[in-house]
Amino acid sequence: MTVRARVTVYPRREILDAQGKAIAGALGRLGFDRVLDVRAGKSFEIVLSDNGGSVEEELGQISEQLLANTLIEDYSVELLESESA
Amino acid sequence: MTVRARVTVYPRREILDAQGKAIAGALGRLGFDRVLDVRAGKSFEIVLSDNGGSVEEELGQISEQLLANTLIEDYSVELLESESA
Amino acid sequence: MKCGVVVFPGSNCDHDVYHVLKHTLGQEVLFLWHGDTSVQGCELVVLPGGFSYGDYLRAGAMAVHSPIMAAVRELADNGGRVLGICNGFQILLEAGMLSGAMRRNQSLRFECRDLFLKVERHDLPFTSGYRSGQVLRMPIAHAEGCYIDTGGALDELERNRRVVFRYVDPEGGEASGENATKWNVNGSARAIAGVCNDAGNVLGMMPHPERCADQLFGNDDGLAVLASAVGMAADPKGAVA
Amino acid sequence: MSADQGNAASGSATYNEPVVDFELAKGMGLAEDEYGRICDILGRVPTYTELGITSALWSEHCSYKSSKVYLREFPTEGERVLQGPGENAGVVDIGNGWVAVFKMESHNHPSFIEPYQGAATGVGGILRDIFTMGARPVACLDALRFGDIDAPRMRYLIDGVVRGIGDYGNCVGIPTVGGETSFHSGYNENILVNAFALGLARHDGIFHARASGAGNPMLYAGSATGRDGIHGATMASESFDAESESKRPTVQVGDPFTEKIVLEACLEVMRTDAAVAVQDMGAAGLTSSAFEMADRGGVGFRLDLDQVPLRQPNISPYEIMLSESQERMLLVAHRGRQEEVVKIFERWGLEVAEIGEITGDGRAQIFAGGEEVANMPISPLATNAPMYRRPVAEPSDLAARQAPPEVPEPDDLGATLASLLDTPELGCKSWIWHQYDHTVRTNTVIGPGGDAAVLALKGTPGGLGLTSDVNPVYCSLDPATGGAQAVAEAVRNLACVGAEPVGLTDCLNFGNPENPEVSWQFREAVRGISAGCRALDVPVISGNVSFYNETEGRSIPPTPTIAMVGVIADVMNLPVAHFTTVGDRVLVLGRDASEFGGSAYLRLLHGVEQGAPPRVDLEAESRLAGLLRSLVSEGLVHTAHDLAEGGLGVALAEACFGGGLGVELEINDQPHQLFSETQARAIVAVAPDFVEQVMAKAEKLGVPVVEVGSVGGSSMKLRCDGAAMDSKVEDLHRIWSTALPRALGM
Ligand SMILES: Nc1ncnc2c1ncn2[C@@H]1O[C@H](COP(=O)(O)OP(=O)(O)O)[C@@H](O)[C@H]1O
Ligand SMILES: [Mg+2]
Repeated sequence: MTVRARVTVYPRREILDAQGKAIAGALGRLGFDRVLDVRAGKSFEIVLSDNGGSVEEELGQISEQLLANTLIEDYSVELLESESA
Repeated sequence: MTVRARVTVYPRREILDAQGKAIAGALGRLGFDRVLDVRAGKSFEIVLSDNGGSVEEELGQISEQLLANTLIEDYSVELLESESA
Repeated sequence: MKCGVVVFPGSNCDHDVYHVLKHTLGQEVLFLWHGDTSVQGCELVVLPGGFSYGDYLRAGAMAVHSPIMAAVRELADNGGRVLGICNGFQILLEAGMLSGAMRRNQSLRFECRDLFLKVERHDLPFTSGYRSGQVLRMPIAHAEGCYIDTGGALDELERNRRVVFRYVDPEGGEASGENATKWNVNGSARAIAGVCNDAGNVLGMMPHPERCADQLFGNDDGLAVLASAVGMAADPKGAVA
Repeated sequence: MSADQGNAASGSATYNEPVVDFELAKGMGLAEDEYGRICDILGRVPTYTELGITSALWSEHCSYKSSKVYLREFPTEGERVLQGPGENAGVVDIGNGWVAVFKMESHNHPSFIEPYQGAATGVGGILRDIFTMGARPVACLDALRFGDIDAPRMRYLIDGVVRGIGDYGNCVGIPTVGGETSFHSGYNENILVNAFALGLARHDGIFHARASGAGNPMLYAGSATGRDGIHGATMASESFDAESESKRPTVQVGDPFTEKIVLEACLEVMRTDAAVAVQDMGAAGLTSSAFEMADRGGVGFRLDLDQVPLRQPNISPYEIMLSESQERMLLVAHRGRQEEVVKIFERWGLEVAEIGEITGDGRAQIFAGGEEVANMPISPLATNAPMYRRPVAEPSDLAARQAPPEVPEPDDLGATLASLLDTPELGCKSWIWHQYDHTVRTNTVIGPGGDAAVLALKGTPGGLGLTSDVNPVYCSLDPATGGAQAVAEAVRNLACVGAEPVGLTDCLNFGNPENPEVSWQFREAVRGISAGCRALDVPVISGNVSFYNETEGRSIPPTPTIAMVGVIADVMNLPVAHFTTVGDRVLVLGRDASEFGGSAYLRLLHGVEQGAPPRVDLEAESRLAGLLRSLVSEGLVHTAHDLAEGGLGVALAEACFGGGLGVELEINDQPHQLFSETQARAIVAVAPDFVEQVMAKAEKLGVPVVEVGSVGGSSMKLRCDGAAMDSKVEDLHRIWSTALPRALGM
């Protein structure tokens, strides 16, 4: 059994997101006038073997220890699917 | 009315994902043995004004033109929520 | 002084720092492998610049978990000297040994050029060879050098005088307003270029002192950082004016 | 031709391979007689894998089949040359027991498709060529040709190429210390990305990619193999698994972090003597690395493709042999000592596998899934590789294009100079090189922005000068003159920092060689370069040819990029390209002949690209270079800057910018002559006390010299025959330094 999950990491709201701002600007210049705001973050798709332990908990640890710098970034975990091997 | 959506961009399956490979290696060294595979991509949260036009179509164009390099990346679009202003 | 330069996979300024410590300053220097678990009696450990693990996730994020880092932390806790330059600074932040975090440069590009620094603290083991307020010219070379922290933490940093270097214009004027994009190119909060810990024995800085430690390159403003760190600030080769 | 004596390989039954016939071979780019030749060599029809291997080895890129007949003309020998063309890179002796290893290579086509990855992998490839030779790479140059900035996709291409080069070199930690950048509509659909790298080694530390010793194991190290960049797209037959075809990425993706550790691990391996040969997997991947290594050593090999580390399952033998996945190395170790090699790679966290062994029979035997998928004699494949002397024809419009152009007088000197400086072509390129780490490794005495870059050699007083040059407009008007000019300009740039040339590498970028006019351009350019090399005494030690830079029948301007390296005895107190000292006297070396064919003045301000390019007087160049070198080594000049595009006017302005100092000059010329591009000229700034000495030296060496004014003030003040200008340096500088980013909109 394997589990596929996704961790999404975004700069925290109060942090200036220079990349998001630059993309929003570029979209404006390209004529996409409807775009009001863009935030740029990271997405990680992780496949884990499901050995019965809590997947969410493990992904939380992985995010805290490596994927996100929680001083400036928020993360969220989603389970996508389980598959039997 | 505004719409919030998310565009996720990943390197195409057959393309080398150097970042995902490096993260998987680091997780292994950290003792997260259950991790079988990691893919690293980008996530963009976009807020659009809902003027009645197709949001999905517009986000598709935005992704093709700016957010993703379709030669080496795949993208997917999710609508998150609508809000009245 | 016995000095160690840590080699992470992807470090690329390790030899540059080694060269200055050993050949310019005549110290005993050894390379410390990231997989080692001891600093082998070094009194000064330098975390050099480069792209540890490619900096593929966030600069410094993966190197923090190397076995050598526990020993580096222990050295710092015991009062030993730890200097992080560029990627080394990023690693110290990720390790929580210094406060704050790095974001990508506001230009969203790698920036390699000479900038100017004001010495805010000259009473540290790393800056005793400078005068307070002295203006130094020093090269930067990084993509993630925008130093940030929450507002409260920044105030505390200032209050505790943990800002060691600040980007300024060539005359020592504030790098703010119109001057900001030119002289604080990475967009660091309060133009911060280097910070220390409370005890003052751990310093992190984005500019590269080892790249301006020889008049051959028309600039030896950085030599005194390393000379001070090994207790040779009075050396006539230092940048002491 | 002798029939093959070995076993007949069977092809793979596991993979649904298409039937081999001439149609299939044609799809792989082989001509009919080439297909016949491979059947003769084997004495049978090749297997699918063998056909793929042959088409790769005999491709223009690997075999140089259209260029070889001309490249023989290059002088490749010299006292200092330890390795000329033929290895991964050339090697020259630079004294004190050190050698310099360098080469330049193109990555044009991949960069046009995907600029970031294309340019990045270009840097990765050239770095591997250097450390494969046992040398530690210490510097890069990049020569870039873009189209009009407003052409479709051009801003995207420029941004991507610059980021790609920067990110790769910066991460590996090799400084990019110089290069060149130009813009011309002829590159709108074919940009050029030429990457140069230089490494250093001790005299006895040079490593050759020459396999030997039957029974020695072959090791694979570095990244796993994927389906990257297999030249498969064009040749796919419908019956061949269409699915897998569409899965093949045409774009190779670089991993500079892996490159950095592969580099460190390989240099460490080479310091032991456990390895016999090391070769990177570049174009045509495992195929060319294994065949070249074996051919150089006159041996054979047996490969078991089941042992090759793969990024994903079910990659066919054909694909494994032709994959161009990046950051991979092939090594031959001494039997019994492979464990030492393996340990080093493992310590660096790299994948390493034994994939075969060297054999004594000169054959390539390749197995997969227990089947023999290829069995071919190696040497006949190399010695019987096709070679062509393609038809040549002088372009029919050449005479018309060389007709003398009309040269209008400038209305207003200051304004004219300002508008020249306001072009991306002549504007400052710092927007580009600020994105490149040019100071890492702490050897960079002079980085980007001068005439030639200067590297210090730690532990010695000496150093190296590096430069890259060519003027494609001159080359398109007269490729022989343009070729010679590129060599001469490189020598001149080196001379400005006191460097004596020791060798050059070239990257010959041309259109389709099957077009007789392109072949003519190629032949002429090679003739010009050879003449330049002979007259100025610079051997060609390595190089690269890039043909087929053509879209819909339109070829690029002929672009033979020259990168040259020189030695400097003492790098302390070198002159710089800008004015440093108020009161210095400004001298112009060389004499103007009012030449405007292909000049920046006519092209950028009047839209005219016509006329014979400036004459190249190689004797005069040699005298000027000799004079400059002796002025520098005797410490007689503060400033030395050669005249190039934009002539004296632009050179003087550039000299004002670096230090923000003005000049006051009186020149006995017509106003337009300020922009003439007559060659063999330079400006120097000299302390008043030394002027006489410098003049005397120039006279003695037969170099014309005039004193034109002095350094000082904050304006560029200039009077000539009936015109004058007085412009603030600060204003001109602002225009010049922002021209490129403004044009890019960045
Ligand atoms: N793509 C580039 N990368 C690095 N340096 C560059 C690049 N393009 C131009 N430069 C630098 O800008 C300066 C001016 O270039 P160029 O006008 O070609 O010089 P020259 O005419 O003397 O050959 C040189 O120092 C060169 O190294
Ligand atoms: Mg020049």
